[in-house]
Parts: sequence; C-alpha cells; structure tokens
Amino acid sequence: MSTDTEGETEADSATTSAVRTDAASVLEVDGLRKEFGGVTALDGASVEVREGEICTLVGPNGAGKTTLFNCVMGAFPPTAGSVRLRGEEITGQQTHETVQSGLSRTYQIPRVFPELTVRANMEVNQRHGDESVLATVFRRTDAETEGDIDRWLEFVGLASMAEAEASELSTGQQKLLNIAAALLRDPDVLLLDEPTAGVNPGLVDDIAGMLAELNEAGRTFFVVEHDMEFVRRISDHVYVLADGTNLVDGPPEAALNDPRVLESYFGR
Amino acid sequence: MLELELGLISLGGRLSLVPQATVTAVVFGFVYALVAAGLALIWGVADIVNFAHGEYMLIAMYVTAFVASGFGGGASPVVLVPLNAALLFVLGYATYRLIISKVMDAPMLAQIFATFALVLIIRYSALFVAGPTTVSIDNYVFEGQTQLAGIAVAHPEAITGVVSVAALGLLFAFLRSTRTGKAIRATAQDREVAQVMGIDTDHIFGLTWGLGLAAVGVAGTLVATFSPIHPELTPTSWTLIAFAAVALGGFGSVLGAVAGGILIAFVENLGAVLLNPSYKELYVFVVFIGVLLLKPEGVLNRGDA
Amino acid sequence: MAQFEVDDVHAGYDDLPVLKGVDVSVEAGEMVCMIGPNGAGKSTLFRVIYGLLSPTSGEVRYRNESVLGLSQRALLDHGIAYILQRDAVFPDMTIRDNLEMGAYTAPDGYDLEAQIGQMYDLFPMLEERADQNAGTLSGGQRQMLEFARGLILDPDLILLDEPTAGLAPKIIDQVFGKIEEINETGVTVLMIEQNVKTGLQYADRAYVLEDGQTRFSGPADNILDRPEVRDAYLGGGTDEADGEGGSEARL
Amino acid sequence: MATAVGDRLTTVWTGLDRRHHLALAALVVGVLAVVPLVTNNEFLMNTLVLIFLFGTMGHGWNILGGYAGQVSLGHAVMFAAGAYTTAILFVYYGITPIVGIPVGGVVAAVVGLALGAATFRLRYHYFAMATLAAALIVRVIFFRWEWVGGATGIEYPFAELGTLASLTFRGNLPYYYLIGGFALLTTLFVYVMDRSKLGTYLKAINMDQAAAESAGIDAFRYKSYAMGLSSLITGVCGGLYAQYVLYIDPASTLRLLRNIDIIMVAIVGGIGTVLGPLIGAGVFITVREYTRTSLSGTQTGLGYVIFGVVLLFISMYRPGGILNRYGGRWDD
Repeated sequence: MSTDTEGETEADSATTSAVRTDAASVLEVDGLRKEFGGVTALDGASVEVREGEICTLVGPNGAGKTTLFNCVMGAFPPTAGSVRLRGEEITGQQTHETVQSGLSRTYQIPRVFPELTVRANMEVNQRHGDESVLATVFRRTDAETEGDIDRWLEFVGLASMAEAEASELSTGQQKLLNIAAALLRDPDVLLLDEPTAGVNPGLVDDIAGMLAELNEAGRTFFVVEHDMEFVRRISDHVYVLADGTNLVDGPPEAALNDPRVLESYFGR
Repeated sequence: MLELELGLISLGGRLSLVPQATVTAVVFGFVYALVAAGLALIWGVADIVNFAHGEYMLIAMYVTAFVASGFGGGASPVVLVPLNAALLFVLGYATYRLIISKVMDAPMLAQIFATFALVLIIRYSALFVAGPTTVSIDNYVFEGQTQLAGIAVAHPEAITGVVSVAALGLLFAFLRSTRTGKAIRATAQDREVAQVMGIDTDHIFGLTWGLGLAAVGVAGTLVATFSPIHPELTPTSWTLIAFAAVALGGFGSVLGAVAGGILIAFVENLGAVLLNPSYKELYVFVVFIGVLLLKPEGVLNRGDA
Repeated sequence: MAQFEVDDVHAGYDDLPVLKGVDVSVEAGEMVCMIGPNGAGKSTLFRVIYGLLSPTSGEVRYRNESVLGLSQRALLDHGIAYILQRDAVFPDMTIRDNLEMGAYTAPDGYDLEAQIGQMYDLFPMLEERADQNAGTLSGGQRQMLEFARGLILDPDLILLDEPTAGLAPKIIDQVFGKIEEINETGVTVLMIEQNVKTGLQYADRAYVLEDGQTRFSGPADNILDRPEVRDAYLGGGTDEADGEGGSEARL
Repeated sequence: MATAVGDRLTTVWTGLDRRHHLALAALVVGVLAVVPLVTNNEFLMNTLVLIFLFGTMGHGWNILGGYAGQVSLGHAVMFAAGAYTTAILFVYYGITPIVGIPVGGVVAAVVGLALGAATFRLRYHYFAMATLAAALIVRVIFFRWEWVGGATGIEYPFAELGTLASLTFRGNLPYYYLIGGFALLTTLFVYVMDRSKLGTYLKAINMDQAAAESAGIDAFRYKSYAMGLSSLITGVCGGLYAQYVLYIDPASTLRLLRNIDIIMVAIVGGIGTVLGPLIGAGVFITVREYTRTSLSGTQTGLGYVIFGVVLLFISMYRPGGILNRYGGRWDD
C-alpha cells in the first residue's frame, strides 16, 4: 500500500499489499486538507486509485468522504495537498476542468435536469471542446455520440425511457441515468457517491452487476459507500477514513474487520 | 469623446467647498442610512430583495405633499412622521402577507418579478393619480438656514438628519432590546431554529417588512419637505442609493447598511464638488457596481444554483 | 401506557422515502437512545415529530393524544422540547438573549429571570459569559447553551439530536453527565447518538434504526454484542438524503 | 382562464412535431404577410410593427434571461448601443443603415460581452442589480454626453428620408416587412437554438449549474455565448427602432421602462420558450397601445399599472408565463 499513510497502518496492510494489483495508479490524492472556517473537514487524507480497480472509501458520519470527493472534483479548492490524475497535477482545477481532464462523478442524491428528456440529459454530458457559437447553435450531437448515448442508455436499461422527461424517473432510475451520463465521456476514473443510497435491494444487485461488468472491461472506479455488504461485494481495495484522515486500508475483508474500524463507527 | 467638464473653478476653489459638502454629506448620510437600514432588514431577515423600496418612499412623500397642500401646511411633521411610519408599516406587513409570502419558496425569478411588479404598480399609480409633474413643497413648517462658521445648514435638512438619527436609534433599540426584536434577529440567523423555539416566522417576516418600510416612511416624510418629488425619477434614485449602501455595508447587515449610507453620501457630495457636480448620481452607481464586482463573499456565483 | 409513542411513521423527501415504518415508545422518566448507521433516518424522525417535515403516514402520540401536525408552539406548550445540535445556537446573539428566545412561547406569569437564574445554576459557565455572543463559545459550551435553551420552559420530554457530535472525548463525558443530571430530575430523554458506546452506557433502553425502520430495541446493556446491531453498522442497509452530505454541508 | 388557455397552448405546441410546427408557422407568416394587402389601418399596422420589434427584443432577452437564467435588468444598454451606432453612422458619417444596423448589433454584442465578463460571477438578484446599475450609469452619461446629442438626442435629417440608402420610408408598410422579416429570422434562429447543443447546455446551466459543471460544461463560456447572441439581437432591434421613429434620445432608449418593456414581453409570454416572447409582445403591445390611445396620451401610467398587476399575478401563480415552461417539457 502507499507509503504516505501512518506507520501503524502500514504494519497492518503489509500482509495485504501483495493482494493489490500492481497496476499503475490513475488517481493519486496526497495529504488533502480542507478547512471550512475554523472546522477541519479533511485532515491530510491520502488515497491511491489504481488502473482497473474498484477502490472504495468508507467511514463514519463526518469522516470527510464527501468533502474528499468534492475537493477531487474541484467543487472547491483544498486548503492543502494535491490531486494527480495520470500523473498530471489537477489540484485546484474547477469542476468542468477536472471533468474535461478525465474524471466523472455521480451524486448521492441523483442530480438530473428535471425538465429535460433523458436523452437531452445525456447530451449535456457529451464531450465539450472549444466549439464556436455557431457550431453549438446548429448542432445537437454527432453521430458517434448519438450511438454512445443509445448504447449507454441500453446498458443501464433506460433505452425505453429516452424520450421521457427526467423528472418522471424514479430515484433509482435517476441514479442509473447519472451513471450512464457519467460513462458517456469515457472517463479515466468514475467517482460514484453512494450508488446504493435510496435504491431498492433489487436495483442494488443490478448496480453491483453493472459495476462488475464495467470493471471487467477495464474501467476504474472510486466509490463512497455506506452499505458494507455492497462494499465487500464490489471492492478491490478499501480505504477507511475517520476524522478527516486515513485510518486503515486494504482488501475489503481485512480493512473492514480491523478492530479500529468498528471502534470508529461505535465511538468509545 | 466624453468630456468630464471639470468646470471653470480651480482646484483651490473646489477645495474651499469641501466643508460645506461635508456637512451636507453628514445630513444626507443619516437619511440614506435610514432608507438603507430598512432595505437591509428585509433583505437580511426574509432574504428578499425589495426592488420597490424607493416606490414605498414615494408613497410617504406624496402623502406628505398631499397633507402639506391640502391642509395648508397646518399638519406638523411631528404628526406626519409617526403617521407615515404607521401607514408604511401596515403597507409593509400587508405586502408580505398578501404577496411576498406567496413567492418566498418560489424560483428566484418570481421573487425578482414580484417586487418589480410592485415598482410598476406603485410608480404608475402615482403617475396616474398625481400626474407627471414634479411636486415641491414650499416653505413647509421648517424654513430658513443657520450659518455656522461660514457653512450654511438649511433647517429642513438639519431636522431630517436629526430625526433620521433618532429613528435609527429607535430601530436599533427595538431590535436589540425587545422580545420581538430579538425574535426578528433570531429568525434572520436561523429560520428553522427560530421555528423550533416556537417563533411564528411568517409573522416575523411580516413585521420585518413593516419595520423596513416604516423606516422608509419616516425618511420619505422628511425628504419631501425639501426635495422635489417626481413619480419616475425619485424612487429610482432612492432604490439605487439604498442598494449601493447595502452593498457597501455587506448584504443584509443593518449596521453595515447604516455605515454604507453615510459613505455613499460622502462619495456623492465630495464627488460633486471635487469632480463634476452634474455626474453626482453617477458616482453612486459606479461605487455600487464596483462593490458588487469586488465583493468576494455572498454575491458570487459559485455554481450551487 | 407509554408517555410518548411513534407509530409506523413513513416519511421522505420528494419521492425519496427515508422513514419506512418507525415505531418508538418511551415511558415517562426514561432515557432512550436511538442508534443506527449513517442516514438510517434518525434525524428525519425528529423532524417529523417536531412538525418540520410532514409524514406520509403514521401517528405520533404524547400522553395518548396525537401531536402530529401541531405547531412548534403547541408542542412546547405540551412540554416537548427539541434540542438541536451545537451549531443551532444563534451565533450573533448573546447567551442571555439565546436563553430568552428559548422561552419565547412562555405562558403568562412565567418568571423569565428566575428561570434564567436556574439555568445559570445548572450551567454556571453560561452566567459568566451571559453577555457574550454565542458564536464565541466553544463546541462544548454551545452544546450546554443548547441544553439550557431547551430546558428553560421546564419540558417533560426532550428530543436530543446528537448532543456530542464533533466534541472532544473529555467534553463528551461532561455532556452525558449533564444529560443524566437532567434525566434524574424527571425529564424524559429521547436522544440520537453517534458515539454509540458512550450513549448506551448512560441510556436505559435503545432503539436500533436501520434503513428507515426500527430493527431492534431492548435494554441498553450489551446491545452492541448482538449480531443484528453489528450488521446494521457494517452489514447491509442503505442510506438516506440527510446523511453525511447534510452534516458536512452545515460546516 | 388565462392559465387554462396557456396550458392548452403549451400542450398543443409541445404535442406537435417539427413538420407541424413549420406548417403552423408558415400559416401564421402567410396570414401576416397578406394583412397589409387587406387593410391599411394605421393603428393596426403600427401595433403589428411594434409587436414584431418587441417580440424580437423579447427573444434577445430570453436567450440570456430565460434560457441561461441570467436575469438582466440592463438590456436597454444594448438596445441603445445598436440605436446610437446606427444613427451616428448615418447622421454623422452618412453610412447607410443597411451597414449601420449590423454594425450596431456587433457593437451591442461587444458591450454585452464586456458587461457579461464583469458580471457573470454574480448570481441571482446581484446580477440583476449590477445590470440595472450599469443601465443607470450609461443613462446618466448619455444624458450629458454632448457628442451623442446629450438629452436632446439625435434626429434624422428630414431631407434624406425616404431613400433606400437611408433605409427610411414614408408609411408603415416597408417597416412592417423589414421588422417583421427580422422577427421571423430571429424566431427561426431561436427555434433552432432551442434544440441545439447551446440550447440544451443553457437550460442545464439554468436548472443546476453545479451539475452542469459536473457534466464538464464551462458555464462562463456558454453564458457568454448567450450574452453575445442576446446583445446582438437586442442591438439590431435598437437600430431598427431608430429607423422607425427617426430620432433617438436617452429618455426613449435608456429609461428604466425600456428595460422593463424588454423583460415584460418575455415573461408574460413564457420565459425560456420559443414562442413566448411573440405571444407576450402580442398581449403587451396590444394592451399598451390600446390604453395609450383610448386613455389619452398623458395617462400612460394606467397601462403600466395593469402590467404591474399582470406581472404580480404571473410571479405569484404562474412564474413560467403564459406558455408555462415549468411543468411543460422544456426541450422539444
């Protein structure tokens, strides 16, 4: 495991480090700090997501998981620390820049554009370049993107809803739409914020299946999740955050069974 | 090109006008502060921008003009100030209850247009009823001026300053010391927690609109005694002065708005004597837009639409 | 008959269900702790009880009388107080004014000065800083102010929302000491607690909420050894809207 | 009642497909094209010309305010930029308005982009207030700026009127086709834009800017596009206006009411919709012209009181306008 965590963690993960893929790291978060006013939400958290793995971030309430996501995505700049994507520094980039650099995210509470159709929601997520005014006024999508939209809607099972208004979708379907939209840009890393939150058990299975399939095809995921069963099921590597900093990391079983993890969840 | 026409007076000549301008600025500063405090109160507590602030002031001014001409100047401002304050308080409370409460949770666009609609309704009702002519109240109750060390202080303006300070004092005392005043501040700080304390926040918002416009009622009565009233020009400039003061003072802060109002009066009056008197209002707008653009907190679009 | 009962409450935001059938029952004088993983619906339940969120179905009874849909003023008149987290003080008002706001709905003949005096006896620190703005207090001190503000009307039942969230371990013991003290004067306590172990040490009984439903209830002792409770935390279960995102947004 | 009609219109329009839209549009354009052949009623013709002009201005405002969600209270600045550029080029330099009007549009676009660059950081009512303040600053300057005629403004020289090079005409008929033609062009443009990338992105930014940025959208860039197009259209309208009334002054081009007129047509008709500005202009101008002529010239106040009441009810009960975008599908 990465050497930037606390010494004590290293002893633990020594046994497990061999298990982790030695693929190149795609996303490196190093010593990230974030303060809001006087409150420290993140206190030097470090994460390494490697090519082709599903890396999961867990931790009790207020551990800083969502803040870490927001800092990585550029929703607000970190107070200190760095974020690198494929070795390239993206710290402090704004959201649309990190997205164009190769990150995509979904939200815990799905965020769709309610008055747009499902298809138009996808179109919003097509690749954006330096297009001129006229190019954006007289074009909607190109044929290739059109095909990708159909393909991803098909993949998440929303093809039949393509012309429906997004507000007509259930919460679960909106989550699927978010996932499909995020995939449309073919990101280097897809950040999923609690993919199972507010989703019925049947759909949780479907989502787990989709992630496995996509992962099989080589896609890299970075997931924040509360549902530990789901975490165990999908993860290659788990980071446990507590009080804004790294507590434990390793393969799911080892990390989640660490006594310190239960303690951090239950308090003293 | 645009000529600034700095005038024929030399710099020395202009500097000699500074003491007089300073006195005028102090007097106007207090009444600007009062109007701005009313706007800031509504803004800070109910989180609504009242674009019709100047129009409510216009109502108070017309009532004053009507009483002054209708009753031959017999009614004293001593009576008119509380009367207009009460009238505007009731109007403010009613405005909240009947209109604003319906758009409190509506899209921002609806909120802007609701108070903009009030601009049209009040202003053009005034135009319709009172006609497009400028109304001036001559020799109404206060007359004359006093010379102090070579500086002329007109009595209507001096009294305006004094009464504005008194009204501001009352407003602050009310907000600081009374149970209702504290409930207003509590609601401004956290609406939901105030609700948990059993405070009827809807009623509080109504009171806030009432108080904010009562301040405007006092200011309007006083300003009408020396300043011409025009149904289109008067409200625009007062709304903008109030906006500028509130922007300067930090949005929603009543105390900040007071400081902002005084500062605006100085910018306006010193700008008039040091630069060019015909661009007096321009300086206010420039300061306003400058503050809006430079202000880092609160007003910026951070994408959390 | 229980003093306070929550009966099969369902509620949510828009089309996102959060509470899917919660039952709670509290006897007079009890101290009951509600635990459960992030976003199990605990805070949402309090919001429903206190009229800040309308349930889609269910019932809330106090002394055998429905209190669902009552105004906050009416709930206070019934003797039910809701004590929020430490960030819910009015930061730009003095401590004394914060207390006065706690007594905003006080009935005629209520002696505000005497009640404030009692609160100062219970929390001497507040008297020392009576004229300071609440925003200048430390986290633990704010929590004490929250208690005093919630107790000033002499409620019979208090709803306590995460009284120790974000506090240092040393302070947590003080806070629980105070809660126990309050409880011993006869006030019924229903609290949400994240510091599960400590909360259970002090409570009489506990409810485990998971995925918007009451999963388990029983005496507070040894509850953590039960497998279903550990499962709730590190096993299955899903999440709701006001989980971590909500609490971090408030920072 | 009005809401029911609006709902009906919304349903009918959104229920039709593209071919029907075009057929319907062709029908309306056809009818309007032959109106002057049937009647030469001065009042009717003037009203229709004003409906075309204001409907087009409404389109311009709508691209920024309705689609992108940036509520400008200062569009009179861009209107004046177009009007003054056209008039100055013609009156001072003898350059034909056939060139002057497009140049006026470009000048307005540049002014708009500069204003946008400074103010897009602001949100909600702060943006509205900043644009209003900008409009007032420009008004004060123009009232006192002698080179542009100060308070008296610029008048077209009588001797040169009526020639093609002056693009001025006697009688309403040529203006009817000129301004009507531009209205048609603008409407088609907005119709296309509504379904384009830009339309989709602007709607997304308007609904949830953070989510749009998470989709990789550079909000500033597309808002600037909207501002540029919006200002261009508004500036051309200013130029056409100057040609129609043959003189311009700060009072008519820059007063607060000009800002309100522009917004009014978009809001009454339905913000963020293709046809809203035209419908809004139809209602707004008809009522305004009717109250102005029937209630005698001095009492223009009453018309605006009525609009105030209409605006109030719209904001309280139907914030989407007659063609209600809210609750109706926004994209096709």
